[in-house]
Amino acid sequence: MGQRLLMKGNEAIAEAAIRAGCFHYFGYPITPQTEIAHYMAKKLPKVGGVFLQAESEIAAVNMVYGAGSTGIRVMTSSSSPGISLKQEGLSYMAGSQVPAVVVNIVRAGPGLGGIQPAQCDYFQACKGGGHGDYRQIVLAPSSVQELYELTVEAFNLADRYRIVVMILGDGILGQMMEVVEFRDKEEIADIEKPWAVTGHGGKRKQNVITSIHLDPAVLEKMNQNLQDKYRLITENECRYELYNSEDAEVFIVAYGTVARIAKSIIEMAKNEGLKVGLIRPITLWPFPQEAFDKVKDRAKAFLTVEMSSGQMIEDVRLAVNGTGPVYFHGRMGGMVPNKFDILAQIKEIYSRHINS
Amino acid sequence: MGQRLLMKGNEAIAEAAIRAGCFHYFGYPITPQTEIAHYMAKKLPKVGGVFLQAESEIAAVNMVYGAGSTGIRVMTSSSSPGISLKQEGLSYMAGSQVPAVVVNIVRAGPGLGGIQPAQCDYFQACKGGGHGDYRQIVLAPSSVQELYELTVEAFNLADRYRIVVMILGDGILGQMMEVVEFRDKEEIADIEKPWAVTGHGGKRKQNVITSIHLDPAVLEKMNQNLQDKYRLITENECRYELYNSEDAEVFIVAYGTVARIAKSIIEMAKNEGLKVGLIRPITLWPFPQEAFDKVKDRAKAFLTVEMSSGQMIEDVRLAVNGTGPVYFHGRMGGMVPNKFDILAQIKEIYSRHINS
Amino acid sequence: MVHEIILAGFGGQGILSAGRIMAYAGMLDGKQVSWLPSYGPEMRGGTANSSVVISDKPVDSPVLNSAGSIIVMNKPSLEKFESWVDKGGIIIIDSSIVNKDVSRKDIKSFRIPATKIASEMGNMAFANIILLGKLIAEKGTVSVENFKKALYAVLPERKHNLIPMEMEALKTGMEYNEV
Amino acid sequence: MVHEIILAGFGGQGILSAGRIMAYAGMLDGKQVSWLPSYGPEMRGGTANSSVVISDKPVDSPVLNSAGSIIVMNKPSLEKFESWVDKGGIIIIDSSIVNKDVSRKDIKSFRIPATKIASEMGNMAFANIILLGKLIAEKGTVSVENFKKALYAVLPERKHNLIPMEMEALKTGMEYNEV
Amino acid sequence: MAQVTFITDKCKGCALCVHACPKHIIKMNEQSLNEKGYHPAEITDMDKCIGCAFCATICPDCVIIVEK
Amino acid sequence: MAQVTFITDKCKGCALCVHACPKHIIKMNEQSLNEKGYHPAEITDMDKCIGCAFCATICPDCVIIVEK
Amino acid sequence: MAIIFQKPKALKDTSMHYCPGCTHGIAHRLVAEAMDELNIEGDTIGIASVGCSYNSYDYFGCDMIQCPHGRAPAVATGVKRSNPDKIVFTYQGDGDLAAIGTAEIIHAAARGENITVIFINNTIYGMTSGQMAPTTLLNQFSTTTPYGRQADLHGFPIKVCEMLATLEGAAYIERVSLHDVKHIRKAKEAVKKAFKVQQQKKGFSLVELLSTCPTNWGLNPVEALNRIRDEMIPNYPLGVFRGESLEV
Amino acid sequence: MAIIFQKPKALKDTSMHYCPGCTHGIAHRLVAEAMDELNIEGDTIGIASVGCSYNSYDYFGCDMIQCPHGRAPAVATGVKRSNPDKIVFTYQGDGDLAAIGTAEIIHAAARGENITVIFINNTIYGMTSGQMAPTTLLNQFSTTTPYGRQADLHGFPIKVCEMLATLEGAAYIERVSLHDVKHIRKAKEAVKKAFKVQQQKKGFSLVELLSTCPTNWGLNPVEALNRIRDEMIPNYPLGVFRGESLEV
Ligand SMILES: Cc1ncc(C[n+]2csc(CCOP(=O)(O)OP(=O)(O)O)c2C)c(N)n1
Ligand SMILES: Cc1ncc(C[n+]2csc(CCOP(=O)(O)OP(=O)(O)O)c2C)c(N)n1
Ligand code: SF4
Ligand code: SF4
Ligand code: SF4
Ligand code: SF4
Ligand code: SF4
Ligand code: SF4
Ligand SMILES: [Mg+2]
Ligand SMILES: [Mg+2]
Repeated sequence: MGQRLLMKGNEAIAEAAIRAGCFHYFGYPITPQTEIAHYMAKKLPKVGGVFLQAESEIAAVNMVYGAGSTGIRVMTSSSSPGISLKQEGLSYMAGSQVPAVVVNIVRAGPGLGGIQPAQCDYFQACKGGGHGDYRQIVLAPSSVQELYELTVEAFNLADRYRIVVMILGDGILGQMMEVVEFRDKEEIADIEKPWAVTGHGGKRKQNVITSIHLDPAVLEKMNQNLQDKYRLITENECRYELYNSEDAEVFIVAYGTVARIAKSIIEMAKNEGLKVGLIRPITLWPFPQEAFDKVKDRAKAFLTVEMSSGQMIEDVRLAVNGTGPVYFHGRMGGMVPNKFDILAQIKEIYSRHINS
Repeated sequence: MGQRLLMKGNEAIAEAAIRAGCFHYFGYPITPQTEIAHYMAKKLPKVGGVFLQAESEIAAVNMVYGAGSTGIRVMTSSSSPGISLKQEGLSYMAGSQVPAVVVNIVRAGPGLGGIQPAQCDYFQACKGGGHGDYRQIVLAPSSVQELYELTVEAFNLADRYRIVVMILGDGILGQMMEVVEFRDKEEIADIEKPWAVTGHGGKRKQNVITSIHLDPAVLEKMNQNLQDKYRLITENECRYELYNSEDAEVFIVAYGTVARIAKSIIEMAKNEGLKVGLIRPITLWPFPQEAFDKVKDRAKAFLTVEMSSGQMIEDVRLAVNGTGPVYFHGRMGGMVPNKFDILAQIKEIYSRHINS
Repeated sequence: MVHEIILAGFGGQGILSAGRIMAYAGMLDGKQVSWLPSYGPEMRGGTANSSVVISDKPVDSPVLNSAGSIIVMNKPSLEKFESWVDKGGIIIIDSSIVNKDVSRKDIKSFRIPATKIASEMGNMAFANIILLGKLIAEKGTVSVENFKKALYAVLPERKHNLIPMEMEALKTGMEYNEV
Repeated sequence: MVHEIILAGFGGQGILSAGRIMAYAGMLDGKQVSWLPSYGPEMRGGTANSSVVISDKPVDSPVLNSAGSIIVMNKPSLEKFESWVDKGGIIIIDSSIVNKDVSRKDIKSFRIPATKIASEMGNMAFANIILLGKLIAEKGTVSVENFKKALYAVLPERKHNLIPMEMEALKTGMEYNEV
Repeated sequence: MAQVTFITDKCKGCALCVHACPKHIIKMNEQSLNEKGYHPAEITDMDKCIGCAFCATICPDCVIIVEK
Repeated sequence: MAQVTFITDKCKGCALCVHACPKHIIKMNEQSLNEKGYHPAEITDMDKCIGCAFCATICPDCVIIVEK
Repeated sequence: MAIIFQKPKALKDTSMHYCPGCTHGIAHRLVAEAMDELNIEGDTIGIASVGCSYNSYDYFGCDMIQCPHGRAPAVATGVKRSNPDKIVFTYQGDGDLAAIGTAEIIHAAARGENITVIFINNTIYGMTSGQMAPTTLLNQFSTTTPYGRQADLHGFPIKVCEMLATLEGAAYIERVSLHDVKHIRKAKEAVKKAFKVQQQKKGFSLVELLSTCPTNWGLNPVEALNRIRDEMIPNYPLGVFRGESLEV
Repeated sequence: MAIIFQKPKALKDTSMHYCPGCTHGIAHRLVAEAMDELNIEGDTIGIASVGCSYNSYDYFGCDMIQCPHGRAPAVATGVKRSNPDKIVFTYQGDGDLAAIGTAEIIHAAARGENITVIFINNTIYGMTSGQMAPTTLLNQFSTTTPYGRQADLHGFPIKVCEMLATLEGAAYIERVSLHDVKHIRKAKEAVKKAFKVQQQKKGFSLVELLSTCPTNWGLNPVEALNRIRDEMIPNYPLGVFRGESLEV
């Protein structure tokens, strides 16, 4: 391990991207993630890279589409309303298999909403904000250290699978400072990109990046290839953390910032003699079914905690598939779940399913 | 019943909207729904209405936002890529509770994709294409007659709940001609809109349409109100058709065009002694749980058929909640499910779960 | 009784309007009908087709995977749709454009030089009507009376003066016998 | 040992940087730390606050619903945060700006006219440091030595010449006793 | 004779009025803080006021009322 | 002496070449249909051709090759 | 004694959240004064955009809609087309109008949409803490041009009035400044004229107000006004770009 | 005998899908000829937009990207900024460039993005069957102006070259026509010049080609060319709007 720095989450993302070999950033300002752009604007010119403030989020995502089509590592970042505007572009990138990393530091919605932290873009990120049958890998870090590590990983995944990888954070993660320890050198997947459009130089056949196929049979085939790739990713890339899971009876399911709060609740619960574990999905798509399979025998109930009205809970219910009750605790609008409230709910669950 | 006409689906939507008192249409051309705009461009000026071709889908949805904010009935229509561009606007309309009707005549994606029919925008329509915790009512007609009737109903629902109602069709529904029978007079819900911005005229307090609340407690409250409304809609507005359900053992679940194909399969199956029923959700959101509850006791298996890689199937699995196997048959890219293929799959399901 | 019909050819040969006229006539006959065009840019220059269903019962699916009657007005369409004809069904071919014949033995095929005949009548655009004539003669899909009414309903007013000629073309098609 | 600290006041009073300095010093002390600002437009003109956690174990949640130590530099912040102080915890108030006192009896409160003292020292911007001095004196949150190093790390270079004065201010705060 | 009135609690201490006044009779009160936390502007010599309303015209916060 | 060659199967029968030719030696062949289904353009009197390439310049489909 | 200057009625009593010395407050007052003087507040629908003025409905008394970033002209179009007899205005910053909202403003102008646009050019994104705007001057520092705006990297400033003046639908386009009393008084006339143009159904009107952002410029409010005079006006010349001879 | 005219090498053999007589084919050839003559096909990355030319990569031999409707200039920017030594061009219709893509073209020009834009103005949305474009002439019929384009309802045509000419970043802007051989030859020079401007890193270049859409205009191909001459050119005057004196 190398340098230790006290760093804002947003800055850690930017620094991680540069360390991962991403020297091109296109973005449009929006709170609470603008520090990513500020950092890039300062640093990239110094390493021969390009920071460009686009005229809009739509232009930004399309610049990313163009740059990514040429085979370089490229990133954009935004927050909820801005990410909505990028949906068409993301669908195009999925269809033409252009790799890139997209950061969404989620704020409370809907509409202009607020700028406080939220997790209400889970559906958009994991199900389908854009049109068509496509997926993107969604990573949910829960500390500044993990923001750094998963950002580096995101670029490797993007290149390996020719896919968009979204980092789904929230305002707390973006704005907080923590100590982050940087590796001396990043492991950068060395992936050939024979498909990239870089000018054929008379040396190879024309490369074309496209997503349109007017013949439905051809378009279906293209979609089948995508689905095959998605299956492969689901098999290989599910990530999650099981915490205090050995003898737990009730499992909190939470990601990102909320998972941290969950950990403090688990401590509190222990003191009250309650056996509470945590399933923390790190990949939200693919959703880590395996984690649920592992605890199915001992889990008496699940409690999904989200800063939303209940979105991940659908994936939790699909993963549990009726084998146990799934409860929900949610806060919205930028409110952060309160550990005392959650503890109270756990006690209630205990009394209904375990101590009764 | 009144006039009988042989009409294209797209034209039926446009005519229905006018009959429902929608005299303002803002849109941007895209295949396969452009006939809606052509019809409006011809008819609206003759009834004192406004047809305006916007500079983009984003402008169109925001014109709808503006017009809807003044309390009038207003509509826009598009197809998949165009609907992706409208997501930010739809999230705003949800946040500030502006009613409107939005038509998506889905084409195959992702990206520019193709222009043939598809159902691959189910997730986007029903889960969350835009950012934030919001919902829109999603209606899935399966004939030109129903396109007409549900379009009229869409305006009533939109006004009643101050919500966006999306009509989710596909290229087949939009392009096909069928006989449609118009009522002599539409039942138009007569709903007061004291919230509309029309100029206070010095006679009442200022009205404001907004979705931003920087105080998270206020924004949470606003979100809770939305969630309350969504619950109410879920209780009151689920619509579905049960077809051949009395003694069926295997249920096809399908909507829109695909549900029609399902009906011909059910006939074919009957001839082979197979008892196949159909659950046809008409509201995709709220998803009609009740239909599943009604058949739970006799259903041995479900077969979800979609023109997608499998999107509604998640809602079907959530509705079935592990009480029975849920199979899938999907076509993508503009390919339409073939009844012989589906029949073969039903036979296989029969042999696995019923005749074994 | 269900009539499933596919019409296919080049864009510009009146493939789509031929289908609409049939559907309209079917409606006037009191039947349930559907008409579904292929659509989009491939129409221009490329091939076009439309599917018509005329039925006593509500039409389940407007999308056909096969049909009892198929009319083809160019070679690619013959190649594409020959296998779609139901066993015992018919295929009607504009032989002035398609020089190939069908190879299947389990269907009935008719070759009519419709474009040539229409040209001789003074308007190439009648070719589709001639072919429809044959279809009606063979299958009784719709009544001639309502076919005429359908022409008035479907064609734009500026073309109504041509309708007597079109009815003439229909008759020619109905009475045409291969030589 | 876990120190949970909230600092709150007007934007412009150095609320955010005070928090960062504490977090940085905690890191130098070898602790696990987190710092979380309130952010966004309400900072301007409105109130700002930041939460700092300094702990021997990994910091679970950077989001505080309560804290052992709270520093307030304006009236709205006192009103908002008085109830957040843990039982037995402390609240430190800039009494030159906030004329109200706390009503709770289960916490310790300190009133220091920090802005006034700072003005007298020639720079109103030292007020936050004076209050931190009191916090460190009462709670031993971080070492004075690392606090100084933190100043060098967190403040922009052009302000480094002020650091001796700031350390002076810190001492003043540490030694301040209510009269 | 003119009269200017400052709604002191609305003042944000920007001093634009100070610079706009042709008579140089407005100054910032460094002693007091208003409820927003700013040093408000105040008039030093009302008699010299000519009621030109320059101060009020440039004040971004409608702090100043001018009478004449 | 000049020579123009039509790649007849690429022709879409638009007749732009017919109108562009200063020598009026191109006409549409109404008798034949190419594989695209169009009446192709053809030259009527090659000897009159001056090799100006007007026809080729206006042809949107690169049907025409001109030699001289 | 009579009141010769006070808060216009169309501005509410609510104290504004803008930074000390920010000219957004002056611009608000000018719009409210126009509403008062033309007696149109009750018939007016304002469109708040996204920028520091996102909540201008807390200050203006008329009915208002808050809308997505950059889309105010489209929202205004929807309002006006369905309520042609109401007065509709947008209030937009330079990021909102000249960056993300470029297409919307140009097409509203090209359509000759009968609305009034109040355009605040402060050469910066105020709300999001000082990023480059399309109007940021060459060599100006911002959080996204930390080494100053360079033509070769960041392009040239866009002159909105000059660009819109090429569109036939634009009836009245003027650039004014808020840097001193004289110019504020001139600005007031321009704002009022823009509303009158709309009242008389003459088409699209836009007034660009050269404004300050002391906070993100790193200047005190007085220095900020001077910057308008010394740096902005030379680059953004004041004057009428369309509708010079328009009688209202 | 020597070949004096044949298909340029940078155009593939594939037969094009455009309607009979559509000048998209001519425009393609001009671009390919420029690539041939400057010998840049191997270094060129083309950006296909959404319109009838959505699949121009089936015809051009260079590497290409198909991109979302209107966003070609942004995609081109992404390509060029990461590959400054490659030649990048977009090929866009008037719906694509002047409606949905307004913001992207203006900002690419304002940034002086070193790319070349081939802009096909046929006063209509060809691909989607003949709707009004921003460039549709007054009184012109289209499927969305079935009673003719009216200024008061649908606004005025946008003159793209004139508008972009107000931007300092634009190095070379010219409008040419494809309606006869003489003008096609002139157009060819303009297209070539635009690429040369890019080769010499002088900044943004755009050539507007007045084009036909016989299908949606309801005219035969010859009548369509005449319409350019008789109706379009009077409204869209030919000439250089920026970079008149640019030496390349
Ligand atoms: C779609 C979207 N993108 C970005 C933002 C973030 N944002 C809010 S205000 C703003 C810029 C405001 O600048 P300007 O329009 O110049 O107004 P000012 O604050 O300077 O008055 C931005 C980028 C947003 N809210 N929505
Ligand atoms: C986001 C989006 N909106 C709309 C469309 C539909 N669409 C395809 S091409 C086109 C217009 C093309 O017109 P133009 O750019 O003038 O090109 P032309 O066909 O005339 O060459 C439109 C609106 C689309 N594909 N994507
Ligand atoms: S009215 Fe004029 S003279 Fe009087 S205080 Fe104001 S600016 Fe000064
Ligand atoms: S201009 Fe207004 S806000 Fe500024 S100091 Fe003067 S009175 Fe106060
Ligand atoms: S080269 Fe000239 S003369 Fe010869 S055919 Fe072509 S246009 Fe006519
Ligand atoms: S211009 Fe070309 S395509 Fe048109 S008729 Fe002549 S040869 Fe054929
Ligand atoms: S940030 Fe700038 S524009 Fe926004 S209120 Fe403050 S000074 Fe005004
Ligand atoms: S539709 Fe128009 S623009 Fe498109 S290919 Fe046909 S003629 Fe050309
Ligand atoms: Mg600004
Ligand atoms: Mg066009």
